[in-house]
Amino acid sequence: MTTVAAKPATMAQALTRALRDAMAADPSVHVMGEDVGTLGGVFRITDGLAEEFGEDRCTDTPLAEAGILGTAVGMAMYGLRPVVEMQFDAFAYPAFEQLVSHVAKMRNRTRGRMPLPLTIRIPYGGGIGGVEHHSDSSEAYYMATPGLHVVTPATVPDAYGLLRAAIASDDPVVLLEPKRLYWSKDSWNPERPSAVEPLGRAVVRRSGRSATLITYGLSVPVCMEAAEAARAEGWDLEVVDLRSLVPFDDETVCASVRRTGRAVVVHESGGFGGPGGEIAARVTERCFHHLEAPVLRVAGFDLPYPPPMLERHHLPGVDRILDAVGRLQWEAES
Amino acid sequence: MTTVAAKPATMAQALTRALRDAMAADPSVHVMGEDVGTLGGVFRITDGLAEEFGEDRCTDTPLAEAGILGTAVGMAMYGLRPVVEMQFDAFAYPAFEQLVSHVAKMRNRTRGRMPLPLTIRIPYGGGIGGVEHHSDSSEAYYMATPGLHVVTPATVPDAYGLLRAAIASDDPVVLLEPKRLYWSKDSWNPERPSAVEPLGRAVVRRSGRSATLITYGLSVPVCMEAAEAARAEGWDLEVVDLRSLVPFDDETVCASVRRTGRAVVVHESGGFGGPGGEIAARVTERCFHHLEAPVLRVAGFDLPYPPPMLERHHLPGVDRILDAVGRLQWEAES
Amino acid sequence: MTVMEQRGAYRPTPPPAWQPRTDPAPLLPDAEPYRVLGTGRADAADPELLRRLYAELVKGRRYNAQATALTKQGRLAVYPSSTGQEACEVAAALVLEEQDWLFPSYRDTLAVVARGVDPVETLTLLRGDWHTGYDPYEHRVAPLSTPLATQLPHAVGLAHAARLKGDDVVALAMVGDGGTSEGDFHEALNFAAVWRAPVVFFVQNNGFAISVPLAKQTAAPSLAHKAVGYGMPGRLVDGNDAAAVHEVLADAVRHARAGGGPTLVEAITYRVEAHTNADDATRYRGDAEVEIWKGHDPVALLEQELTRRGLLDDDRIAAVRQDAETMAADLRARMNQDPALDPMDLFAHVYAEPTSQLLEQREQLRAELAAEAEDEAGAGSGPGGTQR
Amino acid sequence: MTVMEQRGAYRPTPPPAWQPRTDPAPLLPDAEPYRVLGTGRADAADPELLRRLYAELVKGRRYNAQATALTKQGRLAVYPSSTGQEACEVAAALVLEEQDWLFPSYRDTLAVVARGVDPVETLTLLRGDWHTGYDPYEHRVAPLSTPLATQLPHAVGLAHAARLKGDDVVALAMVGDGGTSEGDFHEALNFAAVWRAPVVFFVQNNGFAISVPLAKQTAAPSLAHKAVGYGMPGRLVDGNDAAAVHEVLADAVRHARAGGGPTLVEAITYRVEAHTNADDATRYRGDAEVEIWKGHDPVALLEQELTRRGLLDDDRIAAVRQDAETMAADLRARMNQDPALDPMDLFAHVYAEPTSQLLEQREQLRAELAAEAEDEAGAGSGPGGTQR
Ligand SMILES: Cc1ncc(C[n+]2csc(CCOP(=O)(O)OP(=O)(O)O)c2C)c(N)n1
Ligand SMILES: Cc1ncc(C[n+]2csc(CCOP(=O)(O)OP(=O)(O)O)c2C)c(N)n1
Ligand SMILES: [Mg+2]
Ligand SMILES: [Mg+2]
Repeated sequence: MTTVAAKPATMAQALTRALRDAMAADPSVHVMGEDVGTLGGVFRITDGLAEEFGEDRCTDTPLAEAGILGTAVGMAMYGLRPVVEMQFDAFAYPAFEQLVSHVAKMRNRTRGRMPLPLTIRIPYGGGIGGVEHHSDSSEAYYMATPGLHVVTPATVPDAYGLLRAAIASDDPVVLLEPKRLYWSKDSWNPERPSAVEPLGRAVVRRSGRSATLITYGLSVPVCMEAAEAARAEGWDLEVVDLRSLVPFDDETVCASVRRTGRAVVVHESGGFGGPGGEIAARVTERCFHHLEAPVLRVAGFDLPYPPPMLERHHLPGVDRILDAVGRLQWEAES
Repeated sequence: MTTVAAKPATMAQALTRALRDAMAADPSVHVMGEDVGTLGGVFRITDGLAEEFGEDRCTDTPLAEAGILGTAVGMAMYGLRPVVEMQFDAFAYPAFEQLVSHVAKMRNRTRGRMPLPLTIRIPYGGGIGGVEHHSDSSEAYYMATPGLHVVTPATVPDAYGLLRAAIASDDPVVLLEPKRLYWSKDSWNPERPSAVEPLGRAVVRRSGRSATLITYGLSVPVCMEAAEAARAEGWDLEVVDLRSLVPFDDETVCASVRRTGRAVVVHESGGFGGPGGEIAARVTERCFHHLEAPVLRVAGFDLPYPPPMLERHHLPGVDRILDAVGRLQWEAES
Repeated sequence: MTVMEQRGAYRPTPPPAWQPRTDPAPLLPDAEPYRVLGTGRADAADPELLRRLYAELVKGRRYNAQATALTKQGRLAVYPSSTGQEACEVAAALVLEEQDWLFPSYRDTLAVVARGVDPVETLTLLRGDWHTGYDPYEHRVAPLSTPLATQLPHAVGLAHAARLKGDDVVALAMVGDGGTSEGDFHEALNFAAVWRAPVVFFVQNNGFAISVPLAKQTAAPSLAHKAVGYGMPGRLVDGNDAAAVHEVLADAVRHARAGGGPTLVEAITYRVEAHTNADDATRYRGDAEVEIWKGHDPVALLEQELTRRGLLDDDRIAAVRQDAETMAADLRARMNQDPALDPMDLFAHVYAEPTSQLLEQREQLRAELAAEAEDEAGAGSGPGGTQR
Repeated sequence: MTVMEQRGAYRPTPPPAWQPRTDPAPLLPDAEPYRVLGTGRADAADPELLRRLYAELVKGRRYNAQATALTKQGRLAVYPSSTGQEACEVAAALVLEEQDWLFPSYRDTLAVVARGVDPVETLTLLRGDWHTGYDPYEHRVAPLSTPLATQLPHAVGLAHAARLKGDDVVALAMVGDGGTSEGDFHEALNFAAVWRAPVVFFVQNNGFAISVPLAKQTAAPSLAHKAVGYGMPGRLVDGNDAAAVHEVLADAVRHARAGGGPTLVEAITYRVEAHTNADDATRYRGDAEVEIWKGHDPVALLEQELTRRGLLDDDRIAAVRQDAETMAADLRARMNQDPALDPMDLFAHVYAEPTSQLLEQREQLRAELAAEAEDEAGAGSGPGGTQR
């Protein structure tokens, strides 16, 4: 038995590999979207799939997102497992009615008889110097839509695991792909990919005792960096990577907050009406008497995503996170 | 000078009156949507307007919501003030891309040169025995979209005032009309309609000292009823009607919570990812040391809106509100 | 693969050698709606088919009347009647093979029933019970679609999937004249044509979208003319002529089954009743118009023809009507029973497995209901109970 | 008002008397793309117009090259070139009157520039600065639209509003072949036709939507054939023949101005460069195809014709090229200056008045920037500073 060493791989590679493995394992898995075939997608996540599995399994669709998702619904009704790529976050909006009124509701309105095993891949978030409509963080919309799973990886192995789990799920899953991290590398063995994660489990990325940073996707590396920097200030921060926004892993999150007594929620999406409100509220409901300070939020400003030359001011960075940690009423300690 | 007495009027009548007065006052106000002309709208809110102002001012459009909102954007670009009617909450979803990518952003992306004075009227919420897709509470989607104002009246005078203010605003306003309250009556003098409310102000509907119910729209009357019922339990509840979700009146809300020390957020929209998370989180951030208990939420369950025969189980009612009030850790008092 | 190797006839050579990808001429609909009854073509129609259509039309008319009556008795929350459109509804159902799929819009409960679905299950949504009473897979009927035109891409996807699997399945998708204005109509037809999916798009042009007449909906010569813009054939048919509708749909189904791709069929018909029982049609149209259309009634038309050809006698008419009455009586009786609903079902089908959040909420509701039941039991135990 | 009194020719009488609402025949596009240059029609073309078009084409070609070069120097974040499509871009701009409106898609910066907008302001979005550099009202040019086809209903609404106000305004809206698949395309054309809005829909069919060739986008005989389904005329034109594009668009603008309603124009052209500088076109198409199209170059075509008619001599060519170089040098120089951006502007235009939430956030950013500046100032004060 030869042992293959783990090598650095990018998140993009892991996603491609997940699609390939899923398609090889199950002939009912079909990839579809704009430019996913011949081109391999604008981010090359579907690279090589049309060649390997044929254009009927990896299909360049006409340019119409509602049509893409709507036909994928029909394919799922017939027992296929479509994996839809939305080219960018903001270009998923035309499919919103199909998503909310059908994808999210079909299982429920048919009392379980017509489940829709659909995966919807959406590259999201900013920090890539993109022009307008190419950097939205739209997770609040999906979180507020019961019937959808909403997950987002922050690491290379999770990208593989969550995508496999999404495709394997009998429910529709919105997989938010942190596009800024597509080219981030991790040590990962593509020959022995990590086990498929069950959807809905958060993970403690870094243990600490002073306070908990609750975060996901794009903001996980930023929080890890902030936790490192915080050591200089004498704070030992715990970082919880949610991985799944729906369902929400109350257990892992609350266990951490009960331990540390303080928490900051960090995400790139706009603050007002964003995921952080839900997270802060439910943590507070569940851990009120363990809290030394209110759960604070560090998020994007409440603006349309700004032009690239100004985006660094918008994005939650290490300083802003440390600033929030500093406002966690440490005076009370002494 | 003759004095006209205030008489009972329905919210529907007040809305119709607001449209008529706005159209009479300003020839650039145009009403458009499905069935708004000859029929006067399925809820008759636009009744008589086509007759009075002509079909060019109150227009039956083709059946296409993205087209309705998209053409309204163009009309607003040319200096008109379109008032768009979406027939039901769930039928606004086809227009989501126009709403998020253009309506909400146009002022910002043109640096203020191309404001869009648009009003989007959306009847929302359940409790009317409607079949699927006719009872959604979609405010979370709009709240999470910077650039939109989001308002919702709970009383007859507010319906008039907020609609006039929305039309007068130079920004796009989503006016969520609580369809279950269309036929609720208030004493109101249509000959001397209330002053146009400025957008963004909450109001204390009932003063109390024990705890604050923070609510809006459809849930305001339910909270008022709950506050009455709570007297029997010895609780004196304050009820804050937000009226405007965006912008949010932190001042009024926090003043109340600081006074009472306890709060419950009540709305019909699903709890997870719903408006209550934002509200609870921001109140907690601002009033932490005044809170005797975590801010609790009473909301719809996290389901696709249920069929009419089961909707009463879904809707937040008096009992569920009182139950939440009971969980506000009163033991700590004694 | 470069564009030159693509299927289809697109040529990247510059315009001097430009060629249309398909010849538009055969795609254009006839200038007049196709008719059979009352024309020379009637004699060629299969008597058995005509008789079957007749029986279904009569039953369909009765079904519409019964369902409307149920709204008055509060047994249906709302009912959009297809009275006057029975020929379309019935033909759409009868034209399909068992393995085919029907994609109805919210008005098409009659087509669903004619396909074999239990009328009570068909009306489950409209009575306010669970959303879709019937199992879509039992008779291969998609759930009734309320958001207009959104069912059309579903039909395309399903038909496409079946074709990829090598199955002999055709999908017939129904939509109203108003629904053709939605973006989903456009996208569905385009996908279907590009994929050559075995779909038939069936538009019932009944003159109105609630109150909005066709003239405010489109300026097209006909809705069938939209077909040419997608590269599929368009057919125009008299929607009150059951034989004609059946023939045109059968042609389209055969064409799809043979791999010829989709067809757009427009049937010219009329909504004789108001939009639903909640609508007041007098606000937007006059009686005179309705009367004209009643003079071109689908049931009467077919009855006339059958009688002319000696295919129908009084006995047969009586038998057909008796069948319809039996169906109506059964429907009435069963709809008069309150359905048994379990509030706990609210949480059962949101996901394959309820999330921990839903489990919490289920427990909350369970506790509330238990407390309620206790209160009631107490109250029910007479004046000595715990009544407050 | 009943349906019978509606405008339009819809007749509620039953099918026996059915009439199409408009005659479809005149709506159908020519079988071949319309051409002028190199045909007998060329002699009739106005020499002044041809010369003007030529000068703009040369400038446009140079502009495209310069903008592409700026991406390599990191001065533009991204540039979607219209090289090969200059005839369409330039004709679209030149055909409009001052009071008319242009609705460009993201690729149409050349049309915007040709309409008179400062090239630096036109490229503001693409350089990563504020979203729309130019004031839309100054030259009546809507912001470049990135979400495909969404600008089309805007054009319809604006044109409709102008008509309601009695103003003489035509809107010309540009979209790509890929964009015609979106629901917004369908809805916009339908609204325009029903409202008889003075709009010209101008599709540049350049063969690709990023990597997706037309054959995967549509099965229609031509995109212009879609017009008939809306009841508007469709026109097909050789998009590399500037004289032909100008003539066809001018006809359509005139028709709209006269109250005749919208027209759909499809220009057959080719995207010679990759989708954007970030795209690798070799992944989906071969050089041979590109070469064929380079043989039908819009600039060369017009130059040939002008030379043949003796309307162009070497001096004139040199002068035109000099003009183009001057424009390019100016563009280069000005794009090489860093724009001055104020982060506080982030909060200035979200609403007419910033909300209290935005004011709080603005203060937060202001404080952060002040702290940063202080740090830097400290750092800048040399080794004795507060550098950490
Ligand atoms: C997306 C969407 N918008 C609006 C509605 C509300 N609505 C229900 S039926 C109807 C009219 C439909 O007209 P048509 O398509 O002609 O079908 P018909 O009712 O005539 O059968 C409207 C506007 C809806 N159901 N879905
Ligand atoms: C709604 C939407 N979906 C997807 C995209 C991403 N996208 C940008 S350009 C493009 C291709 C456009 O093709 P076409 O309309 O033919 O215009 P061209 O690029 O050829 O000028 C795509 C898919 C987008 N901008 N908007
Ligand atoms: Mg209709
Ligand atoms: Mg193109």
